[in-house]
Amino acid sequence: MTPSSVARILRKLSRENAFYFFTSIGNYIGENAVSLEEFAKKIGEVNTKSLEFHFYRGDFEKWVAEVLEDGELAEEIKRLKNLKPVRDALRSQLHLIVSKRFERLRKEFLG
Amino acid sequence: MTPSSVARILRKLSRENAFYFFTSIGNYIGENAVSLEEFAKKIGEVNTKSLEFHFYRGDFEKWVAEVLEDGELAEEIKRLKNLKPVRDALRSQLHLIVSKRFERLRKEFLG
Amino acid sequence: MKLKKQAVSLDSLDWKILQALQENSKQTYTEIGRRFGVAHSTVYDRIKKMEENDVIKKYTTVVDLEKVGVKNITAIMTVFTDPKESENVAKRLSEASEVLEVSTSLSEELSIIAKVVAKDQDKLHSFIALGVAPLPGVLRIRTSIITRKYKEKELLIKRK
Amino acid sequence: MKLKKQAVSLDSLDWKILQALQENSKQTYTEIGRRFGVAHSTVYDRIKKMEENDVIKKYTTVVDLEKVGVKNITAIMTVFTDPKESENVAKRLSEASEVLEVSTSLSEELSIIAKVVAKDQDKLHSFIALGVAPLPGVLRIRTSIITRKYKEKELLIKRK
Repeated sequence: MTPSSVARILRKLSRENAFYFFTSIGNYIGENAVSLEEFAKKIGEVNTKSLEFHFYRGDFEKWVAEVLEDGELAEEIKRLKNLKPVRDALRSQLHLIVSKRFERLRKEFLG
Repeated sequence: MTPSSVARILRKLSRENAFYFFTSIGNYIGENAVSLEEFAKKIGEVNTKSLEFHFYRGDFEKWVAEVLEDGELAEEIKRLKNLKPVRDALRSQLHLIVSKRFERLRKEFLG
Repeated sequence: MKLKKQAVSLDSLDWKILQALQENSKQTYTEIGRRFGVAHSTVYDRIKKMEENDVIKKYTTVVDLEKVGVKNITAIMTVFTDPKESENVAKRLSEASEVLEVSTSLSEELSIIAKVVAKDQDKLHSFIALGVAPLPGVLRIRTSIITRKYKEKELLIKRK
Repeated sequence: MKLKKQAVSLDSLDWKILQALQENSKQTYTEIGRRFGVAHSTVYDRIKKMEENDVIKKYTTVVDLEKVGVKNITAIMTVFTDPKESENVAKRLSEASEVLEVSTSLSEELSIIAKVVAKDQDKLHSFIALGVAPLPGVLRIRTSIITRKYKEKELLIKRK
């Protein structure tokens, strides 16, 4: 990956582009993520109902692909669906994937 | 007091005549009392915000006077206002007045 | 026997006429016809048909009650009920003149949402305490009093 | 300069006319006059006056959109905001065509209540996730989707 595309994935987003956590249609819990780093952190914190809602709607992979522009991470999240994880299993696996990716990119960025 | 007026105060009320506990205008907490006995019990249980709301609106004394038809207890509740009790002080004093009254009437009723 | 609801199909002229009538129900057939380049008799026929099959429910007038000194308060009441009693509670609420709108709704929980008007906060509370809380199956009630209206309109008909 | 709102005073004939127009805005001056035993010119004068001082806001038509196959979903959205941003959020919501009604309200907490329509649940969610949650000052949103309407009417004018 080029340094500039890594920097792009790690950037801080505008309010409009943040990820907003809901628990069901129209029910926003007040938590959002404005960067990949914060996204990883919030996955560890928000309730699992919210994680299940977005995961099975495909919201996470869509946001990661279209807003963060990290196609690789989007693919990994999508593949996780095959395991059909729920509740804490979903949280830990999603958290692992996203935080690992963040750490790798950060190291790459710092050189 | 005549036995029949004691019995009347101690009777079980219809749903329409029960006391419904609110915390503010239009906010019903789901607790109600269908008798003096239950009224005493619920005063010990519902949150003090609800007690303050009804106490200072005069709802308790009104219900006791008009529905239970216990003028004496209504007067006692009304007099308590002079002390301007709030929170747990309100709960304990109100609870004392109402449960004492209930015990006295019950003894009178059982003879 | 309950009649099955079947969608009435409207053509683009019908939609235009409906939109015109929603904007101003007092326009004449001639005015509407001129606007869309058709004869007033055509407009008349289309409207009659839409009245007959109840696409047009009512011609009414929107009045500014505040301007004439009617100062009601409006509140949105959410009633949580035993699911078995939900329909009965909704029906009972619908009968009350204080209640303008009643719907059942689904969020994380089932509930009934109703718009209520009253002369003042005391009247509002009395209605809810004496008329709603005692209904069989009512579990809890949450009420929000409207402090300011920013927008209030019906769904505008868009031309198809 | 903002004009001070002053209540317009209506007499009992004005109220009767308003009530008649709310029932059916297409009644003629003659029909209304006959009903209340006054000349059609009197009815005309009264109505013109109430139109001029905006007591009468609009003549409109109530349409049964379901009958014509328009199957929107309606939701009641409660938006909790930073109190300082409440007015801005209410104004921004009012600008959206998906939003029919917006009010600020007071219960145990301050909030904004809005009625929203959308083609389906996905469109509803997108509107809220992309258009409402990101507004500055929005803290939480609670949405209830209407599953069935039991009653829906405007406040009926009562004769004074």
